[in-house]
Amino acid sequence: MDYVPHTPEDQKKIMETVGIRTIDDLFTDIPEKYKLKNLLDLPSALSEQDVSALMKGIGNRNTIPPITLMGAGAYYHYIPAVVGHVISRSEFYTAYTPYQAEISQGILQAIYEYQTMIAKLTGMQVANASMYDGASAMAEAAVLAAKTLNRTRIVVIRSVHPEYRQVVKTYAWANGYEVIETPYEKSGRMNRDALLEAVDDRTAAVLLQSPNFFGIVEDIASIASDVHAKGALLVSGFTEATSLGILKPAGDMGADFVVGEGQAFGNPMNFGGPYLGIFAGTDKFLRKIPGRLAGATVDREGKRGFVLTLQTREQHIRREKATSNICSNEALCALAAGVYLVCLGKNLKKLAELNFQKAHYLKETLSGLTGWESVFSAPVYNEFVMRCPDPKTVNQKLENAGIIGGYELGKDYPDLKECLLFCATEMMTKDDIDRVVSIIMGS
Amino acid sequence: MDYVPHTPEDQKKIMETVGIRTIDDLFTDIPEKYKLKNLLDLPSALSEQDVSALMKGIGNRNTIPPITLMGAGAYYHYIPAVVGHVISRSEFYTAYTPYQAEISQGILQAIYEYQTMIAKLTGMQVANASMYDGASAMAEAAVLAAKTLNRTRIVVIRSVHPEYRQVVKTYAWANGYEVIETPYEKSGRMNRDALLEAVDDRTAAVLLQSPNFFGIVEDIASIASDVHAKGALLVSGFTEATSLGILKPAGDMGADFVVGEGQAFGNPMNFGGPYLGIFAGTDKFLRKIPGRLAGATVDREGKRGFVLTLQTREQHIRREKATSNICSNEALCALAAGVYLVCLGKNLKKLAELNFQKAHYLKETLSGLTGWESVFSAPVYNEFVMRCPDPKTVNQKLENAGIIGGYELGKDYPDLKECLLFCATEMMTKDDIDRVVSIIMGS
Amino acid sequence: MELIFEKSRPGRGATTIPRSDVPEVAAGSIIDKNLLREEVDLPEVAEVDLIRHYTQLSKRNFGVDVGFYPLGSCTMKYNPKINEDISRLPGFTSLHPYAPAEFSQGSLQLMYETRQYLSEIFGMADFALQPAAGAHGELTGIMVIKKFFEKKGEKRSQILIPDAAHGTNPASGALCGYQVVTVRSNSEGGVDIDHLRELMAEIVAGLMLTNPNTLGLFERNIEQVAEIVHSRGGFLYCDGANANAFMGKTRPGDLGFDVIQLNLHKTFSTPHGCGGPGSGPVGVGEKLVPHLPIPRIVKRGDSYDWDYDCPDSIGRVRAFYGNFNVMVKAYTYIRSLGPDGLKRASEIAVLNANYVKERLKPHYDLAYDRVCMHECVFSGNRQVKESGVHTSDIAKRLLDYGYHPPTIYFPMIVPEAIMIEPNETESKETLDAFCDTMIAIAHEAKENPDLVKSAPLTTPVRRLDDVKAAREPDVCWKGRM
Amino acid sequence: MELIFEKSRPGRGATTIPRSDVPEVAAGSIIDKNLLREEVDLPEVAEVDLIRHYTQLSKRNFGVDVGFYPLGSCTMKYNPKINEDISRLPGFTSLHPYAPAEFSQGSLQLMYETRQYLSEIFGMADFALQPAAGAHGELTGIMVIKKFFEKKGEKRSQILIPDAAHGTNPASGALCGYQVVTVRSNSEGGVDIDHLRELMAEIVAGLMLTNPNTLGLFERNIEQVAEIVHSRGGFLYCDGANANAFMGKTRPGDLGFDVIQLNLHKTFSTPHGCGGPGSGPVGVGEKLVPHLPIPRIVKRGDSYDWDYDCPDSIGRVRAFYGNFNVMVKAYTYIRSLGPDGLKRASEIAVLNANYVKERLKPHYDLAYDRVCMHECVFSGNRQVKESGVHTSDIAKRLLDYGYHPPTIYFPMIVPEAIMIEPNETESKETLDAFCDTMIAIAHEAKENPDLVKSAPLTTPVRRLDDVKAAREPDVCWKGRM
Ligand SMILES: Cc1ncc(COP(=O)(O)O)c(C=O)c1O
Ligand SMILES: Cc1ncc(COP(=O)(O)O)c(C=O)c1O
Repeated sequence: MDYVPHTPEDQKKIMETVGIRTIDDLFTDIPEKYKLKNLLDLPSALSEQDVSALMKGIGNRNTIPPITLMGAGAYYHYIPAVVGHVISRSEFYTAYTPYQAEISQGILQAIYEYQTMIAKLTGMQVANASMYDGASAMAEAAVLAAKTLNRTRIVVIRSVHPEYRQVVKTYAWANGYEVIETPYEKSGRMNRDALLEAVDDRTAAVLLQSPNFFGIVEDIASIASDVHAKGALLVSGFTEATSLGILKPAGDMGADFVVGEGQAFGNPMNFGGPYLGIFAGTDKFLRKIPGRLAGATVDREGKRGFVLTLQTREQHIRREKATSNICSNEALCALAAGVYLVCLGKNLKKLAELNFQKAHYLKETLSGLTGWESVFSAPVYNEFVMRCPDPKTVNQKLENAGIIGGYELGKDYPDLKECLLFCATEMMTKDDIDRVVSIIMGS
Repeated sequence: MDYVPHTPEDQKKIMETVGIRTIDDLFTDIPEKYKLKNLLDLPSALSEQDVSALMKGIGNRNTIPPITLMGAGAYYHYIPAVVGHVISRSEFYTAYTPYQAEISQGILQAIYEYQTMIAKLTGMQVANASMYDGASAMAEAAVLAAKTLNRTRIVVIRSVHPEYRQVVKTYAWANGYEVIETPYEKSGRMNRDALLEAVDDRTAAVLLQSPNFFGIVEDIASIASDVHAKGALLVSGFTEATSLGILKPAGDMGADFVVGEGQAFGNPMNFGGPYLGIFAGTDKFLRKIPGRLAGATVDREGKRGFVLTLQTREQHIRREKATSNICSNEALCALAAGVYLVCLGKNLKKLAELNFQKAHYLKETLSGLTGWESVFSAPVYNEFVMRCPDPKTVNQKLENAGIIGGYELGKDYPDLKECLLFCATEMMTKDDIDRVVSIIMGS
Repeated sequence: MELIFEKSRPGRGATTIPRSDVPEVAAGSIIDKNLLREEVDLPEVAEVDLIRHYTQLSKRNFGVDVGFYPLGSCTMKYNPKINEDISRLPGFTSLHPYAPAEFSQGSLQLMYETRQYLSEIFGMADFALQPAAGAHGELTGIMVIKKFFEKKGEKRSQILIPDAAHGTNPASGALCGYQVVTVRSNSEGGVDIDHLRELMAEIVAGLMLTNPNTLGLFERNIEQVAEIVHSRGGFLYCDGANANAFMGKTRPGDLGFDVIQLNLHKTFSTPHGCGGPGSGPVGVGEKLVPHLPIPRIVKRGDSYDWDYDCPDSIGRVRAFYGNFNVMVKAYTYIRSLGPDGLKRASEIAVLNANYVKERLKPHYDLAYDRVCMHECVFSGNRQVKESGVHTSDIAKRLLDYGYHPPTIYFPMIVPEAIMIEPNETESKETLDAFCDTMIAIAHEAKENPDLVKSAPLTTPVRRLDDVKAAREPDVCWKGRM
Repeated sequence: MELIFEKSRPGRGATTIPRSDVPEVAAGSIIDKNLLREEVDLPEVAEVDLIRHYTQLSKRNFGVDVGFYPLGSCTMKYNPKINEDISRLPGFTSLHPYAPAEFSQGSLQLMYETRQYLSEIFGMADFALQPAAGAHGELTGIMVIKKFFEKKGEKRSQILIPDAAHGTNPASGALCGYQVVTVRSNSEGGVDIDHLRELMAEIVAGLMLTNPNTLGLFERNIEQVAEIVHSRGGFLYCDGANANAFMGKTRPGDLGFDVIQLNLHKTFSTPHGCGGPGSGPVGVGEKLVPHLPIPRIVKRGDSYDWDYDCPDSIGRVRAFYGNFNVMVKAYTYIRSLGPDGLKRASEIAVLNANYVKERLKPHYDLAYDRVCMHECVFSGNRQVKESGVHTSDIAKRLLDYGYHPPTIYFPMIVPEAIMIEPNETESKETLDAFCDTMIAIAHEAKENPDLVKSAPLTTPVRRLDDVKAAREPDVCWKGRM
């Protein structure tokens, strides 16, 4: 099934107007020897019915678990029905970036509202229309800091998501910046002294997450002033967006940028993407912040309307001088996040509390198992680290029951062999937890 | 979760304006002793997340078979993706009957287009906006015939769907009409002589289906003139709407009405409903036909537009003199059918041919099994009747494999004990058929 | 806008049919050629043309999701999205109605429990879910009554219906072979008791009463009415289209109703899909249960099955079991709201109607000045007298302000009727904005009647010519593709 | 239209949170109070308000499903609905990225085969699917080149980019620490070979070439270009945003390109969602494969697994594996069209662009008068000279006729550029109607320039003030709810 509407007559007429006898007359600019003589070696075309059967078959090769104990950067949450209904409006999902504002007021206003809600949640004055994901958002914040301050050093705490640190390193390497990792302390929180020691006058930014990769809530305020004193910027991330429902906004604690993964706001896990990078900053950076910004203005009759604004920041105007190269972002995911936040409203706090409670009940229950112990003493949101006998077997047992177990920290943290990172959201019932326990105990 | 937006303040203000102190001041017309003192005895309210989990659980108590050999009035067809996308447009599915034409041009034009396509497929000049289902459509045609001709007898061939005949009898009984059933002959086709014998000057209508319940294609033309000669009307139904893709329209063979079930046109099986009754007739009955009719007209500026028309036929004007009491119909199902027909276009014929081929291959294969034989000699579309040893066991075996077997004709046709009615559509693959055979042969 | 036929081009298509994996047999080799058709005369368009066509059509349509829809008697409350999603689960959509009971326990449970919930909410002995819409339910309900008398060997030939009744009531009565006799309404919009007493004879099968009636008024003399009908051996039938007025407040069964039909697509918030599918369950009292349509669902232990053995049933009113997928939405709705939610829904529906009534009273003639239930009925008489502006003009003018108009010219006993049903799902701001608009239009009618008469001005088409449509009917396109 | 915040009312809500079935612990009892927030300052609206808000917003938005969208360089072809449905299957949406490989065989197979298909279509050794969009793919591709030289211990500090290139090219080069050097275009819109030869030194990592370029022209001297770049040990990078021009006709890998990034949301018909999600796979030749991002999918027998052991990889450019759900749509698309379908798509995309070019040539200045590929570029110069009507005015005027305008003022080397990409999914009638409209506007510009300058007249808002937006930035609502 190709989607070409032309009938043979249409094609004939068109070719006459164009003045060609064969289609290949249009491809004469291609050096003869590079013209493909044969069809590409691909499976042959399928009817819609056949492709639908094929794809369902592939989808069925995946196992969707009844219970997921895995968080670690992607979170299993209930998505209210309204979210799917809104983003399925084809005026939204079949549109391009809103370059033509007068026929794009829908998405422009929706993004303006999204930016506003993100700013409120993060305690910032500015939020953009989204980045690719949480990790690249953090990396871009680091690069932005280095470029604006003309500094070359990035300090990142090891309790930041391992993949986020990898992305930061890749971006830093490409720009010739140096990345220094500083340790967390026994409690699981950042090691304040080690961190501040690492921050010097070459340091552009300090990167952390709260909750961090271990689910632990950091005391951001405790370092903000010292970091600023060294002239560096504080980039505060988070693992789990719903934590913004109960945690004090990083913006209120001295962060210059708040970056993080917004998937938990109404986007399915999608095997890792598409997600959306949340990027917010203080007023100071309004004209530096990467990515799209929807802004309010008026039309010729003084009526309020919205446009993409401050585009002189961006690559299509600034070209090599732009701080970022981002063009397309994750608009539809941001729309979903916006709808989610409007739907939850003040209930986002209740939802966060529920996540907190489920996780703490799971933590307590697992701590009760012989040989199991909670590794860190610092308070957590909806994830936590457990040391247990033979984590691999634990996960294997759960896997055999069709359940996704915890994240094996050993591969990223040699000091955390025998440790699993667990997550519980509002989707986990008490029965699920009991079931998990009995599976773990069973031989 | 109730869906009431009022805040306590809203409610207070509203009650002030209305001039009441308690809500119950509004219910004083209800005799005191009949006012409910306690809450209704129902399960308590659920959050969206909880109700979603509950309903998924109930849905999972159903078993969706990989293979279905059952037709018998409801058909398993591929539904092109576009159908779901169109009927999910909320401007369509959250609207009421288009009483206000100027803001309902969307559905009115879509229905006008649907009516046109149904008329073309059935060979009629008029089709309505849909009836409840195929069975009630046939019953209403019979009643309409009786009322217009002032006759009291309905003749129906026993090869019409048993449930359709039951509905006809119920409607006839309520109106004091007599229903006479006439036999089919050995070939499975109508017994022409017996039929014509039953038709007398009290006979309002002759009801048949082609394909009939046994999947057999009837020769409608062969009785039309004789039926008309007796002053009766010929109501031609069909079991399987996709058969209209290859069969000669009943309208071209002398039928006065064509009625049938339109589910096969883009509507899922839905455990029996909602479906749509197709109702078409000759010009003569334009002002008698039951149900909604969308018609073309012009607006004040001469621009083409559409309205519900000829409403003087209907209950809300005619009241007890209306030929039918139908008000709401199955508009959204008719919209789906319309989209389906536009999507299939001339390919509807190819699709029908594919159904024909699958069914005939299944028929041949089954005929090859020892002890199995095809019961009727007359040509069929995509359903056919097989006599086999112990049909119940055959179905049980298939059921054990999660497959829905054939329709057990014994319960409706004492003469067809040991007989199963099978159906194959484009959804059945050769592999499915092989699998079915091996299951039947296996012990 | 062009018709899809006008967009058709020979050779285009929006789909391709799979290649056959079985031996090709030509239909002509098996079916007599003269029973086969040449080709199908359907449009040929590409998928993109199809999608743009229907997307454009949808933009010329108004639904509850687009704006306020106070269409009286139709209970156009908001349709929760979760109900849509649930009803689209393959587990509910993809099952064949003749699937063995073992395969359909989920569907059977849902239908069984829906019957139980409805019986509790309306105080009836049992419900049948087969009818596809309200009118279908009426027909079924009257048939049940007819069957009862037939079994008893009683001949009753008449059915009583108030003059305010919806057209489907007399039509349904007539379609059951009953002679329809009209009962007058009294000065306060209720049943004229004396007239009822006079008409209610032994040849009368019963009274079809809408309660609250089509004026949005609760029948104050319901006890007397029931007493009169029952004393002559008749049945009291309730058109339950207005059930949104009293859930959790009172129960028709307790009030003396013997039969009730519901409109799930109204009271239970299943979207109406431009005119359907609906669902019209019928509830009855003990002694009528044996006459309900077949089949019935029975529960044995934890599992459910079909029972076709109901000798006294009226039989069937349609194939299969009813509009199952609509029931899925209604069931989800009932489970979401629970007993307090349903009660609050009715309370606020009534409160909102009285609010609109109070706010508009000074500007339009109120048909009956008393507490109303879920809807209120005005008359456009004043506007007609003052400025020749008719109710239809007011309705069309509302279109320019982005509203779906109320129901108009019904009930027929109110001249120039304007029947407003705001529903419980609408906020105070929405109600206020609508009332302000109605008031503004009342002023426009005075100051600039021609403006109102020329409405709508902003819709894709201007006012359409109904007369031409009926005089020169064009219900099927005659052109060539 | 009101903001959602302006519709908010204290106490309203569109959802309820389930009751907890585990012991209630107050967060405050565990997390220090000063790390907790008071409450969240989010809007409070009912579900119906939410749905109407976004439904109304959607009505003020224009997508491919609404109409013709010839936005140059963006390949806004029709997005088949089956791809949407498939991508929404729970099997694809509901899996955690860290699910064990045993659980994710379907996803892994799909990604593995997508890599294979793309490698075949574009003639590359392998593809990486991690980048989230085209620009992200550019960045990744340049990083891969940088890593190659680093491993070889070569210092190369510059990257060459033609003046016609898209802004993301220089930005991506710069973000990889390269000094961006601009190559001139020649008189026929291709690379100025002499200038390239002059610039292409040993300190140059490579040339980022868009082919067909942003003028819609195929680089005739591609062999020379490749020869020059390669002879100095540089890499030839292909910005594949315009890949819709040559599928099945030629392959970048064969033409000498060492790296290519694709935009699945363009060439492979995944909808662009108002600006994303996209997907920007990167394909490379043999010797660059070791440097692609981690992890890689490996196939062992019939099963798939992750390989994290890639010592020479650049590492990661994002978390997890890329925009998987977008790949699902692209995969479905490739399987639907097959090799002949993809070829026909490119052929007709090119044919349609040349048709529009021929029809508009008499009325607008054609930037380069030669056979174009999938898009054609005009200049509004003539209109500016004749009547002071600018390209932006023409674009806004198109809005009144119901079209999405072409890309304008890009590429920058064409003054007043109008870049039209019709795509293969549009019918002749659609192309003709659009051309007729463009011609009509050309006449309007002559006869009634003020009309064109005052456009749009029919949109929900008139022309918006970009300057004010930038001068007095308001990107977050400051009001109180
Ligand atoms: C009072 C009343 N009764 C019955 C009906 C008929 O219901 P349905 O349209 O579902 O057949 C209606 C519908 O408008 C109604 O308002
Ligand atoms: C030629 C060209 N290259 C690169 C890009 C960037 O692609 P994306 O927006 O997916 O990052 C674009 C997008 O417009 C483009 O047109």
